Amino acid sequence: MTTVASFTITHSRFLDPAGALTQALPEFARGPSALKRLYRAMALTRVFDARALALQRTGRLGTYASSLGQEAVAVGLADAMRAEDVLVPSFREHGAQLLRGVTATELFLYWGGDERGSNFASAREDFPVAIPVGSQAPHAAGVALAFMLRGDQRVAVCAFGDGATSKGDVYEAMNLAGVWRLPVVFVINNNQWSISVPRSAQTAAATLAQKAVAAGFAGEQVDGNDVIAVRHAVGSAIERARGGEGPALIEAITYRLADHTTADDARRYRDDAEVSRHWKDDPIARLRLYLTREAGWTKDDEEHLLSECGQVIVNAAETYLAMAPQPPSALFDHLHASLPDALAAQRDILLRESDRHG
Amino acid sequence: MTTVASFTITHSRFLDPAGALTQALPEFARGPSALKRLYRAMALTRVFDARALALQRTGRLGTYASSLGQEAVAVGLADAMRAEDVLVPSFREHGAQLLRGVTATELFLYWGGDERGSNFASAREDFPVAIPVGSQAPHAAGVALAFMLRGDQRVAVCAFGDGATSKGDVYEAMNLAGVWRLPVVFVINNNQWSISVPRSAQTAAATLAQKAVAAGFAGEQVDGNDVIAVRHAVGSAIERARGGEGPALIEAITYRLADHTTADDARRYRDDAEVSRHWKDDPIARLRLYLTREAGWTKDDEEHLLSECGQVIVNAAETYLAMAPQPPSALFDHLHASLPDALAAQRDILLRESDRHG
Amino acid sequence: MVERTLVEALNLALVRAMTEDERVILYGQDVGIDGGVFRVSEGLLRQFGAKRVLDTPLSETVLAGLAVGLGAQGFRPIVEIQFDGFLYPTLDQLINHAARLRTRTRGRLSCPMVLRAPYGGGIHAPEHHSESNEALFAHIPGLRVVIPSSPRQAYGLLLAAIRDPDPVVFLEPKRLYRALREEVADDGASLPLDRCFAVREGRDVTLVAWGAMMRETLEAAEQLSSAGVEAEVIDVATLKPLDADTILRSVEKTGRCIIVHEAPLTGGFGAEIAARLAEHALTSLLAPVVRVAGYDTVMPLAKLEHFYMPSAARIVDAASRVMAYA
Amino acid sequence: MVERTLVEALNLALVRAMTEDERVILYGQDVGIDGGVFRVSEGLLRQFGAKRVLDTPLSETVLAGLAVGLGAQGFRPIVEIQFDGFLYPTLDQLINHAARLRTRTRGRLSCPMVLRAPYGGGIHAPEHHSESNEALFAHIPGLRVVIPSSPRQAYGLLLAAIRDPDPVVFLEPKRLYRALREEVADDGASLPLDRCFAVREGRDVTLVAWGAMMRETLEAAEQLSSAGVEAEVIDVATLKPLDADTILRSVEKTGRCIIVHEAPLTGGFGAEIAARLAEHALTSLLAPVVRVAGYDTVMPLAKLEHFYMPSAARIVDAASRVMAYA
Ligand SMILES: Cc1ncc(C[n+]2csc(CCOP(=O)(O)OP(=O)(O)O)c2C)c(N)n1
Ligand SMILES: Cc1ncc(C[n+]2csc(CCOP(=O)(O)OP(=O)(O)O)c2C)c(N)n1
Ligand SMILES: [Mg+2]
Ligand SMILES: [Mg+2]
Repeated sequence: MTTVASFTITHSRFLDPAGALTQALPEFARGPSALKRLYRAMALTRVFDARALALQRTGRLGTYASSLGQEAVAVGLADAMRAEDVLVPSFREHGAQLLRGVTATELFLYWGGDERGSNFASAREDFPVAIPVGSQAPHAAGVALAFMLRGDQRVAVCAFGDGATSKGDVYEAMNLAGVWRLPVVFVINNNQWSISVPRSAQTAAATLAQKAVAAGFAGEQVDGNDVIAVRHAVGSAIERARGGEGPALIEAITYRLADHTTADDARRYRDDAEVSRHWKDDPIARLRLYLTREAGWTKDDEEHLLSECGQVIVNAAETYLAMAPQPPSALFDHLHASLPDALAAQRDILLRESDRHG
Repeated sequence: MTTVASFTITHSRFLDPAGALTQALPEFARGPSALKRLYRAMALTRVFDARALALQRTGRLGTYASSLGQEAVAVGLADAMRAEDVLVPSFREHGAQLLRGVTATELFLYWGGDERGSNFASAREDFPVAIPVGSQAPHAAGVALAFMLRGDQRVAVCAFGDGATSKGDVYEAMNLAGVWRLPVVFVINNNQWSISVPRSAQTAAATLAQKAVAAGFAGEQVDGNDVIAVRHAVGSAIERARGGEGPALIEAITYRLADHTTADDARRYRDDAEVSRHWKDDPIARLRLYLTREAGWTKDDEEHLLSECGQVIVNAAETYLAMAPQPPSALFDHLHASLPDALAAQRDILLRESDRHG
Repeated sequence: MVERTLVEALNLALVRAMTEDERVILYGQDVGIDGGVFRVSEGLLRQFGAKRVLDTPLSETVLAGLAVGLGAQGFRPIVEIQFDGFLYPTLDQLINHAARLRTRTRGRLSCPMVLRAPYGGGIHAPEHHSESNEALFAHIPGLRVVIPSSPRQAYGLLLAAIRDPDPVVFLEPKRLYRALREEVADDGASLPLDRCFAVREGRDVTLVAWGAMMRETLEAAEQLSSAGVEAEVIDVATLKPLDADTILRSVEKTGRCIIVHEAPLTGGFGAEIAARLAEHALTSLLAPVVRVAGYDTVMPLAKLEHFYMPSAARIVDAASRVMAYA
Repeated sequence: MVERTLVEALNLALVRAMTEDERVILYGQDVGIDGGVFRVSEGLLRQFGAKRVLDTPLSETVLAGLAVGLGAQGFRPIVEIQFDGFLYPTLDQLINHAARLRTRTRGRLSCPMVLRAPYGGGIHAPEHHSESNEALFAHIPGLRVVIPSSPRQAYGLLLAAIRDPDPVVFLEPKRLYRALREEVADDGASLPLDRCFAVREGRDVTLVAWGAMMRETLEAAEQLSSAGVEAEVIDVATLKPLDADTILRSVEKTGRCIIVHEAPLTGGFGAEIAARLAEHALTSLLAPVVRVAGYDTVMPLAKLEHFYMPSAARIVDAASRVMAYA
């Protein structure tokens, strides 16, 4: 019996839950500006989340998936990207989308049930939210293949949850990315729950990072509540991919502090005590502790930031709420590049009906 | 950075291509009777293959997938099973099916385009051939789940090719089997080609055995041209599974000496020289060398065996060729347990048409 | 008798089926402790234990394929797919295996599975949660397709689907899950799987629908009645195999037919019904058949959803046109 | 001009499209050095290189999903799925993504893919290699469905499909791959994607078909002609969006219509055509519409295949019945 292959999975973090450094900061994080940028992005995300929940509760938004407690994953991965890279998100990376330039108004539109929310004014090549779990992984491989074929020095970054790792789509996409050495970085937002199904019931794999072993490339774990660790690991993977070294998988371990969505009641299946325990891992508090101690972050700074973020989001919500809905013809407007003759009659019926009964 | 998980993949063999032992024989293989049984089963498979090709060439069989050179995988895995275990094969495990009690006549029927070939008189719970690559892996998980739920001490054994390891179905089935610790053993018949796509273009994974790492259970490689190694590894995995230790994945490395099927011309995409090189790994020659040297296997024994196998297969072919086709009503006979009223009219049309024009 | 919602009726049928037949098991995402995202399987895990009610990983393909193995082994698996828009990964296993296992083994193995999923629009759900895809399933030989429209039907048809020895796709109109209550006797009586339900008698026009569209259809029938037009209403419910006779008999009487469905028009199951009329009711038809259906568009997100959904008004209009036809 | 088979015509169109537009790439299993199992892509790897012609792993789901990413990036991917029976794993990506990417992003991103596959029965192929599943695709909003029936059509329609800015499912009747030759000019001219082809004029009865069934249909028309019945024959070819007008105009003239397809009857695309007749041609119809189609059974293996396939004789019978109708 001879050993023909061996693999190890590592875990890394820079900031512990008390906001103390566990190792020297990576290059990008030296000096306060990057960390303050990351902190602001996380804070903005949390404010956005809170507003979205409020809108939902008052009937002005549809079912909404909060990212409470997971801000470091979304923000860290997006901050590691260049503008010309392409984000292929799941439905819980609001923080990444905001950082990429998708506006809060657009996000509200989408979650409010309006297609215009996916017609981003910036980040025009980024993918919209993917609801069918894991179905976006093949798209990321396709985007990365486009980059490779054109010789672009660009990278696709694909995010999905722990549950998504059980989907064949994700596996097939990773396997293809591996064998073609595509410039794509897969990031698992492991919030330890897939609605009511815990991570332990999703797979027997000791880590989710090791899913990459099956696809023939490197996988690693990071503390997903440490935005520095996420930013660093994803950033390094992106630059390796950009340099032609192929794909990577990063498992960011975090926790879903909120219900799965506003349609869910997590108390049916998990203890409040578990949730409370995880509050101490809050990625925002952690970075604030560090900034307070090491970068002179004050209460004033905090208040100022929160009120600035609040204003951005309030304005966005107002813009959202003030927008007239699309006309009924919107059903046909973008079905094909130009409407086939055969559908004109149906469109006429719609317009007539909506005039009469709408 | 801490290491949180590590994995190794091993490769094992007992008989080298020259028929020399590389390590002590495992328990089951001590004494000549088991090895002669395996030898016979491989020889029978090869005779079956040759006859099938001959029938195909003369228009009496449909497209056929030869297992030439891969007999050790099919025979080794089937020999490791108990009668009450269930085989869930791909389309290239003729040797396994024969050993399980499926008759050569049934196999000819199936490959001749007659559904009755999948209505095995023995091995009644074994699955028929699966043509959609990898689609049988979920079935094996289902069979194993049935065993587990009932508390049966039985195991499902699922075989598929190197190409199949790229399918999401296979991954999903393995992942599920892992997390539920199902009594199922997956065997990869790695013949190094998937029609014209070589193993190296299928995945960047260094071994196919490591696909199991993603599913959280053990994977190992064996020399798939060494029937003893296959029998031993699969047998051990089956007994572990039977004992409640969950699934396993065995990658058996062999080579497709024939065209992909009778519809294929492998010279379009691979060198004859490559094929010739692999003839020296022939699993049958290898065991014959060993038996000749260590168990007094003689030319007479060989001739006797071949003529006996020839007779079995010739008889089977004759039975096959003599069988009257199914009546046209067979289209409806097993669509549902009993034909819904709504389909009676269609059946009548069929019978009328076949009377008139058939 | 207790009045129950459709969700409660389904739950009742599941309890009944699992009690009477040990081979029945239920699995899917969140069907266990969470009781399913719509609570159809509420309490089942507690009552039947983790060997009969199984929460699964997020893998629709293997969920469908698992049932083929379980079915071959004599189990009667009920598979819950969480929403209509996530049914597509099951199609390969349904078409290539579940629906033909009996055929391809000449009866040696079979797959008595029930694949359940909440289905259809109208509840302002997120993207991919409001799809009406019954026509895809109804084209698959060897598969039954059932869509109940009331608590009583849901109870009787689900029991029948579970007891049927072959695969059944059972689509649950989620808009009706809690929209109405009716008395449901837990008597274990199943309903036939190949008979349409004539739910209202009338002489003037036949309205054919199924699932949640029964509401708009019955509402339209009421409105028509006020206007002196008596509509006969047929609830197809068991789409495949199709009981065309019941529909044909009605149209022979009324001479007019409106078919209503939420799915896109082209290639929807309404086409099959209209085709049967064109084939077998030509001489009875006093007016063109009309389909009131969804448009051939992507299901819009919540804000425009109501423009997509066929309304009672559209049905009434169609019926009025058909009545005015000469 | 050179006479070419359908396979050669497809190859010609691929070469033309890849020459004229750098964004066009082709990928699938064995499309490279092997030239595709039917040799449709013979020589393309040599001519265009490994960046334009890509052999893929055995993963149909990701093949479909890849095209969504490529399409969003401005490529025009042509995806070959090796056989009809292996198309099902692409449905999720087709329905949930490819066909709605433009809609869901309000035109920001789109997916100009062509998904090609050999399709249909009649060549004694192995199990799962003889499926007629066009109806599944034709029900998907946002998707075009094209099925050529001759080398010239194959050339012009494939070019059109590749140039179309939205997703097209292009099913190739494998029974016709080498069954006939005709002159095909390599002039780069595409054919319209939303017009039926009237391939034979006649006053008595309209025969509607597509794909390989055009052979039996034209043969039936010949036989009918000998018996004095002049059939008009329409090749639908571009099933979705459906050019119903051409069919309706013909039936207005003939008053009779037979629809022929290989797919199972129930929920087949013939239902849609019959439905259009029931809706829009009632006054023209002199006889019931008849569908001559496959049975609602699993496609049998080779030995019984001929019992399943609709024959010219069945079409002639149907036409004779329809002509005799009074
Ligand atoms: C293919 C598919 N199946 C089921 C669902 C319903 N669903 C929505 S989110 C979810 C859980 C996803 O878990 P995970 O991937 O861990 O992401 P998270 O929600 O935790 O961010 C499920 C089952 C879906 N959207 N898509
Ligand atoms: C899902 C699916 N895709 C494509 C095919 C066509 N096909 C038949 S065999 C084969 C190659 C299979 O390779 P592998 O799994 O290595 O098995 P082998 O043929 O080498 O035994 C392909 C592509 C198929 N049968 N099923
Ligand atoms: Mg999760
Ligand atoms: Mg192989």
